[in-house]
Amino acid sequence: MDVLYFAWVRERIGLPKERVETSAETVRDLVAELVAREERYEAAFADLSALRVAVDQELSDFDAPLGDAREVAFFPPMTGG
Amino acid sequence: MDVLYFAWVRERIGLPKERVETSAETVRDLVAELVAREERYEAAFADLSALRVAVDQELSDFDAPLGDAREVAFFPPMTGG
Amino acid sequence: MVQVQEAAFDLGAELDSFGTGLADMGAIVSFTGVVRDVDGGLEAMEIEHYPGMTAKALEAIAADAMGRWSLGGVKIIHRFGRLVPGDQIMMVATAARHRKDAFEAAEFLMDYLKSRAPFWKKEHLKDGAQWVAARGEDEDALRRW
Amino acid sequence: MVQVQEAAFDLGAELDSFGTGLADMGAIVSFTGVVRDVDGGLEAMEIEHYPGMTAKALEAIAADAMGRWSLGGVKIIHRFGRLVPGDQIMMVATAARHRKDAFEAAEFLMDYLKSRAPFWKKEHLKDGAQWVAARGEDEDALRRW
Repeated sequence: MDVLYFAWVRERIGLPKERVETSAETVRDLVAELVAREERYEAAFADLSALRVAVDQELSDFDAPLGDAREVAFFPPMTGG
Repeated sequence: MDVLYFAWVRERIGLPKERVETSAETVRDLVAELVAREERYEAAFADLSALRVAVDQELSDFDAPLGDAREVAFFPPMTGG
Repeated sequence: MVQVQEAAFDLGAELDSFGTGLADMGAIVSFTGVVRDVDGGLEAMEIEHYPGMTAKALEAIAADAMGRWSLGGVKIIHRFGRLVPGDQIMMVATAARHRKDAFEAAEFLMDYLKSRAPFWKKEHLKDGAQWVAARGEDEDALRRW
Repeated sequence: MVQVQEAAFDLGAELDSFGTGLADMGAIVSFTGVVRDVDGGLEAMEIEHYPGMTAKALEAIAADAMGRWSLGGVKIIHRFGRLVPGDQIMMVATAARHRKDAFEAAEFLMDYLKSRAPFWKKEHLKDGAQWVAARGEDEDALRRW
């Protein structure tokens, strides 16, 4: 699956997008796998309440099942307008 | 004093403006004097709740004293915008 | 701040000139009123006003808005004379740092314009003419403020 | 209905083209957001977005507004990239028969754009850069609807 990062999440992790092979069942499981990898992921995901997630380009939540999702994106609360 | 009429008040009375010599103390007294003149005034002033008045170009009410007013205007409720 | 005129106005040009010099204002709201032909029989809308009072009344409404909200500017243009469906009748614009102020002030201006500015509309229909009656809900709208 | 673009837009031209063909809509409301330099140290505002999701998210918000109010049309333009103080960031416009619908729908669009459209702002100040934090009051504003 493609995992995308935006704004300061992108900056902390150091890349905008990566391909991740995972069998995580939920977004939260995927986060746990990423955090276990390297410190920069731990830093980015330290406070999930400060993050938002989109699954296949729809806003979702951390307990959502990943199912056949092809794209998961992590970012801070949006500041459009 | 100048007395002005707008919209259907102007149409019923048949003129937009006239010079009126009066010693009426309030707007209501002035209306009574006008109504006593001719039927077209009576028709225009038949229902005061359907009318608005401005004294010296400020919205006012029928019990307002005329004092040294130089201009009184009668018109239906406004429909701007 | 206030223009009362027979001529058409260019909404885009007016908003551009309104926004210029207000660079510290993040939010600009505009309202434009357009003559609409609801039932398909409207040939023209005639707008009468009270020349001696109109500009003063609009300026008082604008000043009231400036006092109630934190605004960088207010603009009101209202036309009079004979208009046809699709013509722009009037516009208001507000500029503020915060969108809530800009929106509320624009709604306030419109509510007051509807019922407190000396304009009267007469509809010229295919089968006759009639003065537009004031609507109770427009009077009620003033109670919000 | 929705445009996401790096280029500047011409508010006046956009509103003119929006209003054309909506002659039975008497009320047009617009909101324009402008980059503001509140404390005097802002050199640029960088706007990042999520290209795959942005247009879809804005279209969903616009469709939601069309379903909640009686509207003749909705327009949203949002820019991304590097902007400077005074630049227009975005606009929404709504057209309705009644001004209340046009105003409410425009406020709804703005409230949702602020917190539910995938844009992030980074301020480039004289002495460094920082991401703009979401404000609690923007999240609260959604509860109205």
